Amino acid sequence: MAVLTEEQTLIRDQASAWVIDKAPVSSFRALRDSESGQGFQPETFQAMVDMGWSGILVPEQYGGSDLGYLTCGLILEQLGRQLTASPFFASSLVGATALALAGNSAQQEALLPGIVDGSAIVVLALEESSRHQPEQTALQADQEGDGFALNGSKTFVAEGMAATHCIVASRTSGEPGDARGISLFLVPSDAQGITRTALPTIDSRDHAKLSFSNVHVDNSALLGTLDEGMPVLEAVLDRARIGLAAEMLGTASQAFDMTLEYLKTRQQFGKVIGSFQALGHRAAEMYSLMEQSRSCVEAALQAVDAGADNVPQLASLAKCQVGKFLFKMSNELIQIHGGIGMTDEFDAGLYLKRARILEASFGNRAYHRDRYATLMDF
Amino acid sequence: MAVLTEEQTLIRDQASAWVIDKAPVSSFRALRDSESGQGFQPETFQAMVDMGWSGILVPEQYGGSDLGYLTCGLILEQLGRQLTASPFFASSLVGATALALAGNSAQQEALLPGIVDGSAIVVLALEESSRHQPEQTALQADQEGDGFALNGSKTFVAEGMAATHCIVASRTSGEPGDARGISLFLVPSDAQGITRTALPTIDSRDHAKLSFSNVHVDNSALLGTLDEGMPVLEAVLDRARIGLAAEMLGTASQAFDMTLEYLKTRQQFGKVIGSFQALGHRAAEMYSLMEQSRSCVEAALQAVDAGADNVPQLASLAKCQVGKFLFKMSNELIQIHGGIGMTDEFDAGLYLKRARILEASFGNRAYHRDRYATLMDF
Amino acid sequence: MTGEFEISVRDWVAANLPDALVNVPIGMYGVDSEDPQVVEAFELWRQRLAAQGWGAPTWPQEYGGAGLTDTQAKVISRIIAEAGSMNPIPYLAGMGVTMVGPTLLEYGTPEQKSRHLPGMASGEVRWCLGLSEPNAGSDLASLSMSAELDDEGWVLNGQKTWTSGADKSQWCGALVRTDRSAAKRDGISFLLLEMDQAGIETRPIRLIAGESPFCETFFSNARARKDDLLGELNDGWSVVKRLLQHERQSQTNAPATRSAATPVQDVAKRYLGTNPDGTLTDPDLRSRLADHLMDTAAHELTIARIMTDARGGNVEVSATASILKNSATDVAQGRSELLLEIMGNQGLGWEPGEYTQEEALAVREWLGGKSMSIYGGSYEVQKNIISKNILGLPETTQKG
Amino acid sequence: MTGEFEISVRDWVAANLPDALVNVPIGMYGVDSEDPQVVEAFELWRQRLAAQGWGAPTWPQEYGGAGLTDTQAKVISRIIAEAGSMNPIPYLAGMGVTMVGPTLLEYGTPEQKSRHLPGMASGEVRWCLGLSEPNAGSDLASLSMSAELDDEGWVLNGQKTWTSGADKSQWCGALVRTDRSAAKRDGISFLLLEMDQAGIETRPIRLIAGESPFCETFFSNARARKDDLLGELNDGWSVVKRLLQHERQSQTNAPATRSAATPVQDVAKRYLGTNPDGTLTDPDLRSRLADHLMDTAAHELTIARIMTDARGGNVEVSATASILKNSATDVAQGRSELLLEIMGNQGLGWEPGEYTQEEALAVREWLGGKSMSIYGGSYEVQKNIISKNILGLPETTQKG
Repeated sequence: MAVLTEEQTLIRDQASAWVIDKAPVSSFRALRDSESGQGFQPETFQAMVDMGWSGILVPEQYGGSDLGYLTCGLILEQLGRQLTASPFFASSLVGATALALAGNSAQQEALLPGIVDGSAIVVLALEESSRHQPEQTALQADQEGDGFALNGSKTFVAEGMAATHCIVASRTSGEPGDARGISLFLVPSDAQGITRTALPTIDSRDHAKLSFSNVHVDNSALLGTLDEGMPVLEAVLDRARIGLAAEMLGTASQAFDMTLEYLKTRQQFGKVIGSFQALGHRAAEMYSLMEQSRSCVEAALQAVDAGADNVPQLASLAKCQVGKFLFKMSNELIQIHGGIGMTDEFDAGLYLKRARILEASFGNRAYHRDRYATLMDF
Repeated sequence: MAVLTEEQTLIRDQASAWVIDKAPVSSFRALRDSESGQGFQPETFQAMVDMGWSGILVPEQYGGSDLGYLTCGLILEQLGRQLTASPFFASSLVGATALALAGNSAQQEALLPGIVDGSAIVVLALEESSRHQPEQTALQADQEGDGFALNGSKTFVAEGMAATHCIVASRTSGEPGDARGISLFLVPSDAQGITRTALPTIDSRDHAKLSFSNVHVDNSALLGTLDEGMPVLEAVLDRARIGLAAEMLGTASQAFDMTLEYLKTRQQFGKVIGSFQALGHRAAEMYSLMEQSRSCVEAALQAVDAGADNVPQLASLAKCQVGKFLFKMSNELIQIHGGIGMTDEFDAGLYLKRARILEASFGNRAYHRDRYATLMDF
Repeated sequence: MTGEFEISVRDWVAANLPDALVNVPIGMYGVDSEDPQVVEAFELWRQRLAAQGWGAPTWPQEYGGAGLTDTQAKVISRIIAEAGSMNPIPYLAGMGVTMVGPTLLEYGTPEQKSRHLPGMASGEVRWCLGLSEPNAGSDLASLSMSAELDDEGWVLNGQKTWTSGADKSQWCGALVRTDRSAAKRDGISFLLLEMDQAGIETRPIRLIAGESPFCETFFSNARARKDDLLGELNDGWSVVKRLLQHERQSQTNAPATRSAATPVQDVAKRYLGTNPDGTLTDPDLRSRLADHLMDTAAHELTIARIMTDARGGNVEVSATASILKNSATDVAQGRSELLLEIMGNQGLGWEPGEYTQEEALAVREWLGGKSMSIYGGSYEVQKNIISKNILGLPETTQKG
Repeated sequence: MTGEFEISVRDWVAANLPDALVNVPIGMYGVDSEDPQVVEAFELWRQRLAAQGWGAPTWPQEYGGAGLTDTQAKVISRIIAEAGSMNPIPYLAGMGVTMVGPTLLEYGTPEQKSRHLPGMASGEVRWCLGLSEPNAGSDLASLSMSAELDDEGWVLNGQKTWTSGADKSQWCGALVRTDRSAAKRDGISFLLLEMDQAGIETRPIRLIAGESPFCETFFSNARARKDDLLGELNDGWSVVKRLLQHERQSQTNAPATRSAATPVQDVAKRYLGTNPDGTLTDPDLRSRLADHLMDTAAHELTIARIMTDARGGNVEVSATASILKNSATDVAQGRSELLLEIMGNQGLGWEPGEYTQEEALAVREWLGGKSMSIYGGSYEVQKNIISKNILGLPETTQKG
């Protein structure tokens, strides 16, 4: 654990206690089994709002506490541990970050207080294909009268069904593949011409497909500069990736703890299975990966807070290294638990399924390996 | 082991007994320590010639036995086990294959009997840079009078110092990188204008750098068709790669046997170290790799003998899979032997050093992974 | 050369296999169709096979079989397959024809055989097996479910798990503890009992990949007849060892059920696209895919080599079974993980609809395939076997 | 704030460090130069340091030290380094200043201290250590070299191995068995003895990477003075435990000796070349290189985090030492293998000449680096430690 301020320590401990007490994995399981169609329990998110978490990245003038990304990451890690479902990541981090980095004061004024009090859920609508490739953005935004007409579709939009507003990456010039020519628009989810469809993903969370058919937005909906959306989008994405890495660290660490506990208690042939050297060595490898993952995540969170210029490298590093840990750990979780790990009644499957969703979000390991190499100039 | 004919079984058993008795690793060590500058002991190769091995790939009309590649591979595997140094691979396999596939009857008549009786050592001079990339051949052969003038250099030529003749891949048209425009020339090693320099490689075998300065050859030195050398060169290389894979299988299998023996006899804290489960599991992994490597090597050797059309795929497969086994096994050999494995007195280092030479010869794993993907059309 | 037997089988099948059943998939619980005509044809086919003794063709005729040899039984299977169908009775009988029946033939009394075998051979009585318990999985001998004898027979109490088909079976073969004072393996007996009684409750086990045939089964003063003890009292360990040999045998004989899958590189090209030179757009994935395909080829060539060698009498096939089990797992699980990566966010759907059938299937296979390294001797157990039995490394005081 | 002490050190160094020695590399056996002027300057520098007591600055003045604190000693090292040189005496004394000396200070008699310490502190007497034996490496307590007392002193027989610098040392600290009837650790004593005597033969050990400082050392009726027993008779195990603590301490304090290496990606670009978009021509290698660099970054960030946390009092640094030892090994060995692959057939040369200095060095480092996972607690031992001491998994009956 990084050296934390007193306030950060307090928030982390509070978050840890709260998720275990109020939003444990059993509560996520209940939500899933209820087949309510909801991606999270509104009262769970409301409690988070009440604790002030939704405002952690929002400037004080808009009602937030502006505590920064390390604090935000401490909470995400705890949420990841219990698979706590909420729009905290999608809106309180990604939405708030996009508005903070790209929004003008009118836009911030209009939406940041809502993000803080939970009345606005602002999410990013980016992906259009099965892979993460921002520069391939094709959803067309054509100038029309005093605004733009949006046509195209988005998929894999986290909290897309619950969202009140979407930040839509759109093409205003150039061709898919060009970095230039991408613009961001802030669109109410209930705008005419938007059709939302829930995606039944394996993690039973809220993911949506959105189709845009002549969706009209005013010029005032433009977030940032016309055609120059890519740099700020990348900055938003890097913060999102780092936040995801923090959540993934929590998910994988919990899987590690569950496995370690099982190794210490499960008996076979009259012995605790953790006394089998081959399993002990695998646990040691996972532990090392966990420690190294934590180092990457914390360095990345701190770099964002410090305004360091290596945030992109650290974002890819964190996503990739924690991704490696989570991939291996989620498989070990099942393997070491054996038959019980295969049952739906036990939680291992929930962690495994969530793990692959997190891996695919905002660039998988191959994506970030490539990006890291490019950033390191080779 | 593949189902062998009686003759093949006989030759394999003879080879196995002979290398252990007459050409064991201790004999290679003695050669190395003698610092004679020789890459092999002439009497060792002469014994192989006397057993008829040098003619295994040579048609009977030229004094060979034409027993085929599987038989040749059985011998190479045994040579690999004891790191037996000789031009068997470079000349009896590669040289003979090139002459058989590309030579006209005059060329075959002139050199194949010599390959069989050991008086001719015919090797391939291919590489020009630090990497295996045949189509990058740049050594220039310009038409001049009734022949060609060769200018350029070759490196990492196996048995290059001992060779009586070299098959020189040369560029007769096009640019480095073009598959077309490569021609093969048969050149006596003592031709005027050739300078040979021994390379002090880590495996203490014969590798040479050759430089060509206005080396004149007659038209009759052209092996195969002008400018169209690449297809036949690839065919020769595939047979060479498969032969190398057989040798590598032997080297890695011997490393496995040495390690297994050590696991069964070395005691620590009053126990045989092979009883430590983590080491037992690693031995099991190595054994599985060994079995799978053997399958690939044998399938590839048999495919050559059968004239199958998937020889290129199987060549890359065998080189790559055995390469993986040899890489891991040579490192495990050192690691499991601990301190003793680090000493020059013990043989582990000889196997490790030879392993990396074999890996780099005729395309490393990355090369063949790429090639396999290309051959599989993706 | 086609023998007389083969010709007679072919004639019989031609005459008796209903047309409505040709090329209709048949599953564990019967024909996969709601069409009354097909359902009727299926029942007719079952009756005809049973009457012929071909539900369990190698069993004696007096117990519902046909007294044929293994080779003849294989001819029947092959010819029915060529005609576009299969013998559904081993499926319908659950663990009856494949496992309980053969064991009964060896250990049963004449009375037990007459009473139980015909129902299996006709496919009318489905059997399950109660072996594993929550705390006795790999280590079966530590089971604790009890059976005690009273005036009316056996009284059973305890819990079984991973009981495949327990909720759909009429009978069960159960391993129970009948002497708590004896050493672990010495106080165990094997009982046969009816499932349809008040003292038994079954609860299907849902797996991470969704529904499964497995159940948890609870016994609360459940009953078995006194004479339904199979084998000697407290000698159930011998019975179950033999039974498990029949299980391995039936696994070896089982036809491969998964249809030849689409080459993963074709899926990759479809999802990712290719560069002008034909290579995949993602070079990182391309390398790993090549690696995977080479591992797959090495695995398949090893199977081929072992089969060739076995015919040549060179090796004992069983010595390599552990290697192949693990490499089969590596290949299958590796393929699934690659498929998911290739499909990206489309490879994360729980149901078709917004996802294609291919995508949803890839996800289910990925999840289901995690069991390959767990069931039938875990990945770790196979490595122990290689290390001890094949390599001859000394037994440790540890197992795992 | 620069203290008075620091100023005085700076003045002394400015006045006493010979110009001819500035920025000249100094190795284990002295200055790496044949230039008589440099050699003379080196000897002068040694004498001046010794006279000042700075060869072993924390030792008492009466034994050749300067009676300074650890902090002051570090100031001296730093200032000499800033001036472009170093204190060569700990190198010249072999295991004297770093290991034997500190142990002598604790366990030695006043007579032993007076006799042995000044020679170490002046760098005039080189010491080696005879600990490991061919059958007592990781398991040191099973050593068998014997020492028996006769009228003239100790008579030593047996063999030591991995004795670093034995062939160049004047004195040796040796662990010997003095009571065969006692339990393993209880019959061991620690003796000091002269190396230049008839009964001792040293044979340098050649390693796979070439020459090494290690020797095999044979003792055949070798002798030690009766009063050169360090510590109590048969209590050598306590002495050596303390000695090994000093070893770990000195390893922690040792300055990093390897100069900052060329980034491996720069080497790759040089050897392989790049595409027009700046990416390496070999995409397969590029992916693995990125992986390696990320593992390296994760390792380095972990060191940084642990140091920060240690300052904040959050963790015990020692708990993470095993993790870092193994990840350091992974990073270094991984880098070496990549370098070899990058250099291709140029990365396989034993000597410069036809190969560049850089290439030959890469090969030697690759070979030498294999020891990282063997010495100082093998890779496997570190995993055992993590599993037992950090994760609290139960001790097994096995060690490895």
